[in-house]
Amino acid sequence: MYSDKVMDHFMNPRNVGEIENADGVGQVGNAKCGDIMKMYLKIENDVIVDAKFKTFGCGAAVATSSMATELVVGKTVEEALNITNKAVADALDGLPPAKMHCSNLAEEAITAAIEDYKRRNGLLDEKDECTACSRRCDDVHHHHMEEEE
Amino acid sequence: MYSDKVMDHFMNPRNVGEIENADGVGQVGNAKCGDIMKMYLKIENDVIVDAKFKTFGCGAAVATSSMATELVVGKTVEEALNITNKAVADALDGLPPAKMHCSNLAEEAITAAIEDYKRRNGLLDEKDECTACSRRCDDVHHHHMEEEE
Amino acid sequence: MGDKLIYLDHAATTFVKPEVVETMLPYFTHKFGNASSIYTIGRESKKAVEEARDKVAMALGAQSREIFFTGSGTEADNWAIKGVAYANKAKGNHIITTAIEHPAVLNTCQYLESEGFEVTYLPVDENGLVTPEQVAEAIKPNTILVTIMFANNEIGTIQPISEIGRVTKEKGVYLHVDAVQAVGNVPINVVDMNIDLLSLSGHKFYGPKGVGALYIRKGVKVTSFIHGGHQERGRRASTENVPAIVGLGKAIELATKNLEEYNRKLLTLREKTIEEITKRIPFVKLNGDRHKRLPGNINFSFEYIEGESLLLMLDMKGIAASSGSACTSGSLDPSHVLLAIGLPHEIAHGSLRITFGEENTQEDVDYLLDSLVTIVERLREMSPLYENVKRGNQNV
Amino acid sequence: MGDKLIYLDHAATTFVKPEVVETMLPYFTHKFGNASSIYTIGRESKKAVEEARDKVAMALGAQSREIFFTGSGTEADNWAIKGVAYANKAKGNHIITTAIEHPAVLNTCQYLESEGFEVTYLPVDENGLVTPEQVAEAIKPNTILVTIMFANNEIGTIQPISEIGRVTKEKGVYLHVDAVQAVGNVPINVVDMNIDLLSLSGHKFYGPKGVGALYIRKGVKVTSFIHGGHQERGRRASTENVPAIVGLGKAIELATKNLEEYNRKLLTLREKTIEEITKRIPFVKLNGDRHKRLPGNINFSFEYIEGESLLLMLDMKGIAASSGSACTSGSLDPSHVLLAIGLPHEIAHGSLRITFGEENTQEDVDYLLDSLVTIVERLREMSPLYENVKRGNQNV
Ligand SMILES: Cc1ncc(COP(=O)(O)O)c(C=O)c1O
Ligand SMILES: Cc1ncc(COP(=O)(O)O)c(C=O)c1O
Repeated sequence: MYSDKVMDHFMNPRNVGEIENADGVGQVGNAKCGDIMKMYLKIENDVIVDAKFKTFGCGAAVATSSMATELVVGKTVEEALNITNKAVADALDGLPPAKMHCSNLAEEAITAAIEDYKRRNGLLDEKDECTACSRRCDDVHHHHMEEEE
Repeated sequence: MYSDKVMDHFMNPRNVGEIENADGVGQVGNAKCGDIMKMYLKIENDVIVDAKFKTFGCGAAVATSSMATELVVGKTVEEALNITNKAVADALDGLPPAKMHCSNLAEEAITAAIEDYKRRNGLLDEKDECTACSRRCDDVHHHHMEEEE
Repeated sequence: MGDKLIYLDHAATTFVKPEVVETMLPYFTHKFGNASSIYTIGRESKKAVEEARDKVAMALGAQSREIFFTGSGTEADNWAIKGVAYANKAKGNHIITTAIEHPAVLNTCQYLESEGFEVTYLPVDENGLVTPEQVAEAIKPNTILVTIMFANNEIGTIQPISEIGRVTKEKGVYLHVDAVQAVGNVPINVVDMNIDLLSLSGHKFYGPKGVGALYIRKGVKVTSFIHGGHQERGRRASTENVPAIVGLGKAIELATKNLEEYNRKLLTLREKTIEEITKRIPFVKLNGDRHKRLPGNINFSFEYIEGESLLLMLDMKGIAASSGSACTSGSLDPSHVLLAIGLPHEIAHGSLRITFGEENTQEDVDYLLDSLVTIVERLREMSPLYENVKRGNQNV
Repeated sequence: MGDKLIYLDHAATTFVKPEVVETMLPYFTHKFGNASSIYTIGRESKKAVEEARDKVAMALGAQSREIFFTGSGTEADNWAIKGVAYANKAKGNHIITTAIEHPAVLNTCQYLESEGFEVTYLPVDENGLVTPEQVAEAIKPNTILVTIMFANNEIGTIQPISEIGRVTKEKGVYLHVDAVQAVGNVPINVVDMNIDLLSLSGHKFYGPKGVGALYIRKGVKVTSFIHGGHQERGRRASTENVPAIVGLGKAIELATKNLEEYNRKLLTLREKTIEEITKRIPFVKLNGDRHKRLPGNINFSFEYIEGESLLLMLDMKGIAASSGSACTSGSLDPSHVLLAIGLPHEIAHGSLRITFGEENTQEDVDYLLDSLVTIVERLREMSPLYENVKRGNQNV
């Protein structure tokens, strides 16, 4: 089911926790759907210097959260915004098809945290306001895709 | 499936053959249905002194023919007419339900041979004329009885 | 992880007992004859099949000719429900079931709805119980079938089948019981309980997978489901699966013989585990009836964590268990059973089912409990939902 | 009789090869996990199932995701035919098949007739063949399915499936092929042959009973037949029968690998037997096409005798074979196949089917021939129909 890399990031997740005075905090997902990711970023001079997360969710959700925090650290805010869900999944040696939505969640968590950072710093256009957080379960879940052919 | 007695009468049938100058010969069944019994009787002073048969048919048909010839010898004509299909089957330690029709055939073969004897000797009422020989296959076959409950 | 395996998912499937495998083996190799063939090795197969049928009948208090072998519990459910529906559609088109049936029943009912049948899904109480009164009230002049499971596969709740059987008998409506989880765990007598049709599956009581049986009380009108040759007295076609049928027969015989002792053993493990989890882990809830439940079944919700993560961590410790989380249910939603007993989605996602069996010991329970305490704590530490709890605010 | 067994009924069923049993065994005992469970032993089962699926796909030239495991060849036939019928009834309600299909197909078609579908049963010629032209002519605007067997189970006749596939493809009608007798005996490629659905069954090629598979070409519209859980990608519910599926995979792999050699071996036995029977026994007739037939299949009618008697006498000599006699067909009439190729009832009753396999030898053939000569003579001596023949009058 899961690659060794996913299992490693699930069993030994990097950067679990909170950042006390985070510069941006984003939470996506929803408990009803069974996954919530909360991402904390420390940003200095437009560069992400630390990232931590808390996740309620399945193995893939935890592993993508862990991987996402590893990927963003050291990147500029704009670089971080360009991290795609595919990049997160690839870095984990792939995810099972039914679990790809978890990598969406990671991408969205990064976006949400950065938006929070921008909002706090008055860098946000109205129209960029976070759209990721309000999705319904069936937007992100695609377990049955395969079966409905 | 078959009792040991049936198998014995099938593998070592008694009285197979023809009687040259038989006093009564009866043939019942029909090749289309897969079984024909031909019974030869030698009758002296109203007593059956010899019986032989030829049968085209399944194991039960052969065994019931064999048993029927054993049962009739030594009996009077009237006694022989009273031999029921159940008696033939019982003498063989029973028959599988799907094969009970074969014991009907044996009873009918006895009846037909005796009718022939009576006819030759002017002992037959018109109304007694053999009815056994003209049955259709599904009158005598009941393979599916069980299954159609 | 290593090779340690503490298997606590006997409701999902069981290993096949060595003595059952033993009885099956010759039928793969030298006793391989087709049970419908008339020569010696065919007749030997037939005899073995009929002996197995006798054993199943014996275990249920049925007659042998009322037992029909199938390829699975699911097939038995499909056959019973579709078979009664199509055979009795002149009489009516209404079927009654419950909201917490196995998908084998629920999806079959939904299929029949798409074919023009009307289905009532009875709600259950917070413990997963339906009442005979609910059934009686739901029966209408056009009702042809009530189909209710004996025991639930997730929360273990045992329904009042005898009482429901009295209702259906009185009202002249057929009663089908999915007893896949019950057979081998609870005493069943189809006559005393007025059951008209009953499904079972071999792999839930140490028999092989891929074989089940349907009990059809003599006289019940059911159309065939799998059409073809004249096997199973013309009612279920397919070359008889002799080894599996023989294995099913042996397994049900063993299960019936050992039932009391087995029950006692499982009950001890169950009670200890429920007690300890409740004592050692906060924010938990036992799902299913506290007492009217399968002797080996435990189902807990652990708030603030998600079931798949829990299972994976248990797996890394060599413990195999199951969950009603959406991630493991194969659907968008968490278990329909947990939702039907009133759990909110987020709590349903955090459920854990433990089902004990034959080989489990007190040590397994101790190991499970220690592992569970650590893992639940660890996952909660990782959970954004738990932050607020720790801050004394439980309204997340 | 004793313990001698010369098994000449491989079309009825085969023994399971030792190496196949070997691969199955662990999945009964320590690798017993439910393939839908997410923990380690569940994932191992899943992996085993997927490897078996790959092997079946490979053997047919299909993709793995086009293979669905079932509980038998009969279930695969039922699913294919009912599934296409119900899924496509908006398009039409006409199905084409042949008069000599297996009951798994024929009775399913008859059931569909009772449900309002229209079925054309194509007649066959005296060798049991249908032509692509017959199929083309029978196709109407409301035709949704053509279902034709690859090779006949009684007379071994092999149909021109490739040519029929060209017709159905051109006309845009689905083609289902019951290949239960063909798989493991004849090379098959579903893509080259334009087959849309194909049924197979494990126990015809030294795999286990109670497991089959349905190939469904990607894009073909088929409803589910067994409803329930989400196994087989949501299309065929029931806990995966892991040991049997693994055994099927191994068996099809072995069969495909050894196909040429196996064919050559069977052909030699077949040709020798046909030649000798024709030479040594009068009043016989070979049923089925002389050349377009399964390499291991022989079907003779022996005039003036009845098949069950013949089988029983062979059985007493330790020889297992089969017949189309009513007494062994389980119905009122002799084999529908023999009637369809034009045999009168009385000749059909006297048929004998011999199907060679893996373990048969030249000595088996010699023993069979000697036994057959004696037995046929003996039964004829006992037959009232033969009297006339001996008297020189063959018009009985
Ligand atoms: C209550 C219940 N019904 C039906 C089934 C289906 O049985 P099977 O998987 O053998 O088809 C199961 C188990 O899977 C079950 O627990
Ligand atoms: C041509 C054909 N189709 C279908 C079947 C049914 O297969 P099974 O008995 O495995 O269900 C058989 C054999 O019995 C067969 O020979």
